[in-house]
Amino acid sequence: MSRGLWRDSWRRLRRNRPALLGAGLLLLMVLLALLTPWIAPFGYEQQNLVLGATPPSPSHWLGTDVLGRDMLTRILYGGRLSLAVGFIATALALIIGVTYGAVAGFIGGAVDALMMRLVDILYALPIMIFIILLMVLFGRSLLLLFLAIGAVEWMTMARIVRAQVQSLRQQEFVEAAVAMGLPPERIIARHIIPNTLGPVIIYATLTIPSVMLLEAFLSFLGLGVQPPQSSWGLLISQGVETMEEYPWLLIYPGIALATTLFALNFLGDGLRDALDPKSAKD
Amino acid sequence: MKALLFIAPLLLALAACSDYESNVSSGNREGILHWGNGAEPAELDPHIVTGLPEHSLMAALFEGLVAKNPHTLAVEPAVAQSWQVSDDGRVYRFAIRPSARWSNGEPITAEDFRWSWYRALQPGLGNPYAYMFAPIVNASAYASGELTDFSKVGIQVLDTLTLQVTLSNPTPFFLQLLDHYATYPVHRATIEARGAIDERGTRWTRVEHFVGNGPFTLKEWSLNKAIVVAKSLTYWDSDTVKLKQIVFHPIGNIATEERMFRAGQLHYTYDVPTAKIERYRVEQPELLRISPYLGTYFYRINTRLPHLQDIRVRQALSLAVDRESIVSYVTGAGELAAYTITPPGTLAYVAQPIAGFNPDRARAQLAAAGYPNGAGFPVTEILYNSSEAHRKIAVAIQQMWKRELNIDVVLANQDWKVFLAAQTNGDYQLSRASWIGDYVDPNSFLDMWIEGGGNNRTGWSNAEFEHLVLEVAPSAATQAARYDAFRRAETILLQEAPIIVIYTYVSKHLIHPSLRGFPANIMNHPSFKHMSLHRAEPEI
Amino acid sequence: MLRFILGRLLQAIPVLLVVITVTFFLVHSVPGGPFDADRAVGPAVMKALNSYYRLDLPLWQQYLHYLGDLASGDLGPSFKYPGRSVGEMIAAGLPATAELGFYALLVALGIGISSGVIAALRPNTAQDYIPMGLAMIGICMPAFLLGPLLVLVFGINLEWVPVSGWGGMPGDKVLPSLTLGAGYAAYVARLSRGGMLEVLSQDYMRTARAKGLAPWQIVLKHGLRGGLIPVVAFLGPAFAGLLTGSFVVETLFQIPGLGRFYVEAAFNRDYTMIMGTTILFAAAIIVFNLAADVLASALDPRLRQSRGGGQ
Amino acid sequence: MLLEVNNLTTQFHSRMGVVTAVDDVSFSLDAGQTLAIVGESGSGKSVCCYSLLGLIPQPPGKIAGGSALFEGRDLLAASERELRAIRGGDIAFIFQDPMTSLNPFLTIGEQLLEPLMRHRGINRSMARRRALAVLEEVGIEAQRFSDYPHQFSGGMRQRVMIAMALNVEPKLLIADEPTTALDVTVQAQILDLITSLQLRYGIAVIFISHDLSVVASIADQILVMQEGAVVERGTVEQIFQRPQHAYTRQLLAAIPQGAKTQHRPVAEAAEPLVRVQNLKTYFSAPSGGLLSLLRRPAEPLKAVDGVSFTIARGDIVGLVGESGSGKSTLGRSLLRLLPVTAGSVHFNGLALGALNPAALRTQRRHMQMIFQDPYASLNPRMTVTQTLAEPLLYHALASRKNVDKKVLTLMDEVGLARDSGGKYPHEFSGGQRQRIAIARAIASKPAFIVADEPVSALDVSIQAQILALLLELVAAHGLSMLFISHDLSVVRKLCDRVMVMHRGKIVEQGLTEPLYSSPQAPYTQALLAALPRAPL
Repeated sequence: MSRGLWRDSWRRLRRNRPALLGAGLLLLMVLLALLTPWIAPFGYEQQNLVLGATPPSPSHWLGTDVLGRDMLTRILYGGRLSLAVGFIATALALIIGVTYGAVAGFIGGAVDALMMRLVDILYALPIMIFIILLMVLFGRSLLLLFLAIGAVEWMTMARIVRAQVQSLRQQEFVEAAVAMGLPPERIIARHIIPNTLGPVIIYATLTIPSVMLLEAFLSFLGLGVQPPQSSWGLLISQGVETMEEYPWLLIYPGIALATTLFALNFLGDGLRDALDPKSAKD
Repeated sequence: MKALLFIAPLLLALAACSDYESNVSSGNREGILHWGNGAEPAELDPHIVTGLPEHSLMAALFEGLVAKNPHTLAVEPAVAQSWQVSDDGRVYRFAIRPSARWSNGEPITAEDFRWSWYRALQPGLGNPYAYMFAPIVNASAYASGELTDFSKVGIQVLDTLTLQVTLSNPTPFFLQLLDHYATYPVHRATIEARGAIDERGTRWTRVEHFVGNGPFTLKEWSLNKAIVVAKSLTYWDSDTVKLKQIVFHPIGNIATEERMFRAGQLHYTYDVPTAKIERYRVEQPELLRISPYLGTYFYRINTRLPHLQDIRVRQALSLAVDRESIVSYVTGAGELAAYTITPPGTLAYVAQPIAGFNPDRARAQLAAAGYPNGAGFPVTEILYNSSEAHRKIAVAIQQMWKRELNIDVVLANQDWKVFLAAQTNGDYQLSRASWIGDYVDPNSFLDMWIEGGGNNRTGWSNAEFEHLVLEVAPSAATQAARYDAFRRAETILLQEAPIIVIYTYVSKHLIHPSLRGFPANIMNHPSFKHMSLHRAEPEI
Repeated sequence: MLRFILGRLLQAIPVLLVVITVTFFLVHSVPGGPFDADRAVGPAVMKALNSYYRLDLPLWQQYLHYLGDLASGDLGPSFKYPGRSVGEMIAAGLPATAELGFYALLVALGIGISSGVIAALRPNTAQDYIPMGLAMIGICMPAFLLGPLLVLVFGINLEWVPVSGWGGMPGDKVLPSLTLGAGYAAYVARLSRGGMLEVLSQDYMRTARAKGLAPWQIVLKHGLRGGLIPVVAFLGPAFAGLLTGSFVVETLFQIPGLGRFYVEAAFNRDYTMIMGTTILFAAAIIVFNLAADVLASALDPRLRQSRGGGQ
Repeated sequence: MLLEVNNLTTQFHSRMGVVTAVDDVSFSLDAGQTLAIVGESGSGKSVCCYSLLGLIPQPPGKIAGGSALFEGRDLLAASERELRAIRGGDIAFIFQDPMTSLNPFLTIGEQLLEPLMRHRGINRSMARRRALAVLEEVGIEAQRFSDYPHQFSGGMRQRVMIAMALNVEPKLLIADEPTTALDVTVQAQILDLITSLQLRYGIAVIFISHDLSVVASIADQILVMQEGAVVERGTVEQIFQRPQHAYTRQLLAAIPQGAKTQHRPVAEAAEPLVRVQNLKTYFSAPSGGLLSLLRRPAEPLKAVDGVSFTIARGDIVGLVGESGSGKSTLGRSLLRLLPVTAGSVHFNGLALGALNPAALRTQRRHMQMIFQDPYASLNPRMTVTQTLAEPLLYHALASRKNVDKKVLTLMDEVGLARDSGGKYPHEFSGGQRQRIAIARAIASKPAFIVADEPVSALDVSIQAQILALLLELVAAHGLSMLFISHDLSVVRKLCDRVMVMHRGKIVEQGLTEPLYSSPQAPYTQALLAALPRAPL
């Protein structure tokens, strides 16, 4: 991935308005998440039992939850966690999935069949038990949660990359690289993987939301995020229970999640077009 | 334009089927009660099951020697028409009601009960409530397998309709035990046709084989969908039974159950989401029923740990808990702050409450124990099983101890089974716990704190306490003397504080006004035979 | 084609065997047994239960017993529901889950493909962003949010449809299918949009236009078959995923399905049920991936040749 | 007059500004006549025809002016609905690449029925009988009606396209380079087929091509186009004998004619650079993973079936044959890019088969390959500099410091502008991309190069430049080359010796001129006879 490619992709990306909008929004979210400890108006555990759930007010811009905690703070801290889960788990899935898929796709034959059967096996293992076991053996840590979710998502990525690599392998520039005497690992790294970026980016922008929702599902069952920490998914699932009584507990985290996912979607499309020199119309 | 092409049919389909009739309206017309039952029952065999969903089903399908009065929970004759108790209170002689019949029409005899209790005590069967028969002579020995000759157990058949039971000690609450489903009779022929006496999973409880002796009999059982029981024509008291059928809905998610209730699918809900209680209390109070329940929520303290062995530390922790603010702000369903392990209203038994919220005395005790202003007090962990309710309480207490005692507490949330295993093996510091009474008597809350007791798990024991509960109380001449022994024992327990009692449970349900004959009681015991449905009530 | 299917099924056997073995030892290594209960169970009772369910034997013996029973088609008794066998419970739950999954896929394909195709006709214009935006909602609104919302609006306020049950009352299948399907609609929409864009740029579409065919004929008759190949590849794992994914919808709408067994078994440490559902799920993945490949070769005749079909 | 086009102008509006693809073009055509439009890629010859029927994508493209009267009606003013009635009905099309112009998902029968039912309102069974008859006419057996496109060869598919076009008895047939992608023998058959059908049905034909020699045999009128404008028009005889415009002359000169000029004495070195003995490369039928071990292996495809030859140092050997003859498989097998079934290849006396992978990789430096599709053979995400620097750095022929300088010298050698180092493959024309590929091949200073159809995807004039470059490099670096091609006239111009391959075997080999003047093998004779004769 030479300097040249990034410079040109950035030049193309700058021209794609929706992608820029997406990038801007995402940057805003990430920035807010990083600055949370300094900009959060209240401590994330700070309760005010007497207050309870109150609608948005000057003192609490986004209202308070059932335990009287400030929703704006909860959403900021929740964002930190959701984005972390989203990016780290997806990055993990990306790294393992792309390498695994590229190797399986490139080598082909019996090795490929074996690697794909292994993926089938991993797909079938019950993730619930797997995650409970991890929680119990290594205790409760967020990093563990990210690893567990990442370990569940990479299989689909591997399958997509494998299909992509199998078609790339027939391309003549790969044959030319072989003819040049380059070893397989160098061919995979410099010629195969950079050309799988298109679909990988698209699928990554789909993986991040599904990872966030998987985390919400696990937290809903008590296996994911440990209160008092929270995530957007958990805030939404708790907000649903009091949807009619305290609608703001659901609406604001919902908006935060929705904007991030839309931003991701547009940015993903923009990135895919930018990284694919052929599609640039200029 | 094209999108409409696809969405339109979906909307039409939705509108087209709005002509369905809600369960409540059809139920009221046909006398069918729709009962939210919480979860799919593990089994319908009274000698195997535990848990509340199974409790309601047993109450409909079976009946013991005695029953509970729905209002006062006092003991009433049921299959036993009458009974005499010997002067020393150790020998009970029950007269079986001649009109008592099994659901297949056969008469119920004393031998049926002898055999049923013989089965209930089979070591191989693994009956979790075998200890219900503990007061009976040699019953526990037989259940644990030490004794193999059942004839030595104090259960004799005098004649076809007379059953005599001999206890090792006079046990005033023994009659209440006979209302528990572990003591219900089962139909011998049906069971032995399907397998050995102590064999599980023989499916004798399936609809096609089932024989029971309760006011209702099993009509339909589809997994995770519904269990339907119909009025039993052979039941001796079938005239008082007004309902034609009861449909038990196994709804795991209480939010789903609340929505079904609002859509008119249920007459009665198993539970109510805490978040909705305030809204019902304000807008539709007549639907909401919250009443005290024979159960206490408390924290177990692992007294084996060095920094928790000192009684003053445990008392300090207890004193620093502001129970009133917890029940008014955190639990939110109108629970009662608990200062004793036995719930108030346990049939005129009044325990000696511990001191209330007293931060100064708490700090003094902690300082006396060598941790002035919390200095040097190791970080302590509260363990609880994953649920939002437990977490809120734990967080509230964590903050109280931080504010009052300046000690650091961390929270650990574990999956249910891991939580149980941790408690049983004692690898916890503080752990959330609760106990629901099996019968309305202080003994049900006190007999577990004996050394090495299965349900103790705190590592605490006290000779004086065990002497009072195991020897003095059972042999007390009068009820008053017995209660006095329990009171002194409970005071020791609460003072030494291996546990921190927090609040007394309440049972909370949504009940449709058309359902009558189900008064609130501390055991939340449903007596279906007294219930009825009245159409006059307006739809909610 | 038959030889290809047989080949894939033969390959499935070792995969299943490994899944069973790994899951068996994984499940038994998690602390907390099936009979641990809040009410401490007496030692005598615990001993009786363990011997009844053969838990007192060494693990590898239990494993051999389990394989023996499995060979004869017996998935063993459920620990949590003594009167029931795992096979019986799965058989009771499967129809509802399968039916729910099927309707959900219909919804996903209906919404997904239509918005994908409409979006692909004019990429990067309003006609592209609006349908794709609608489909994206499926991802932002998880089932545990969309379900209650639909119930509130259509069930309780408008009373158009029942709020729960499956098959008991007319129209009670509409909301659950919508809730479960919406989640997948977004994926189908993006995949069909990508597939259609790819196909619309092919030369043979120009040939179709040169034949003077009507636009809808060009898109639907010539474009759709090629455009849906990526969607078909996605259907395999997706349909298998429905088996577990339906847990949330089944609890929200009180549907007597299989999803709840899959999740609750893990919490109850119901070993045989976990094994049973895992084997079912593994078999489902293998079958549905195979079905997706067969469907793909049905759609794309070029694939048939490499799979022994064709001439 | 069937078709009269006046001052047709078509423009493309992109972010970079307006590009005039067709600039004030006029021509006319009568029934039964054949008009050939000749020009290189980018000359607007196709766009001009597509504009007539609105087949160019409207948002970027726009018809800026002119008129096109077809039987009195102005096509440019017609509504989309009216155009649809004519497209595929009165005016039919055939496209260049048969491989991608047929819908792979539908049977050819289904695709044949469509125009009939759409334009002639015939019901399905009537249309089916009509279609079967047309298939016979173009030489395809009736029972292949429900086969799929991928089951036909390139030539057969082009016949299906022709059947599809003629099925509705159009008045005008527009053929856009119908034979460019075909072998020379198949090309001859297709041309005969078109002319015979034209005479029988009196159809007017517009034949678009970039190869003057192809249109010479069938066109009545020829139009030469360059950058969107018509530079010359006239009969075949006028264009070939008295070309007026410099560009026309340049096109004519680029047609490879006559024998190879500079003959270099071929030194019979003791040890030939490349010695091939009884080389076999079979492909077993694709099978299902592990199962293939159990069942009887299906009949293998014998791509290269026992081939022996030698290539001396400095020698350029031509390898000719039709598509499917196994020539590119042979080329790849030489370099071990494909698993070889049997036989041996000695390079510089070294048996390649015996080398372990690592040793083979170091040997690869000395033997390189140039591919047919210049675009597919370059990594789209690497700039020119990176593509050329990779071999230099990997084989330590340059250090980090002087690699840039070496890359620039390479670019000079192949005639690439020095400032284009930072560009990507898609920013170059076909010819320039091939120059990059050639530069990459010679970067590692190889002794032997396999060139697999290096120029067949290029325009005639650019073809000539690349061939000249290759000759120059062979001379400068003393390279020896195996030149694989289906174009006999190009091989004649370039190679010292020639081998003719048919169905995996070499049917004849020898010095170029003797083989061309007196071919021995019947297959070689048929090949040479099919060559279109330009009336020079």
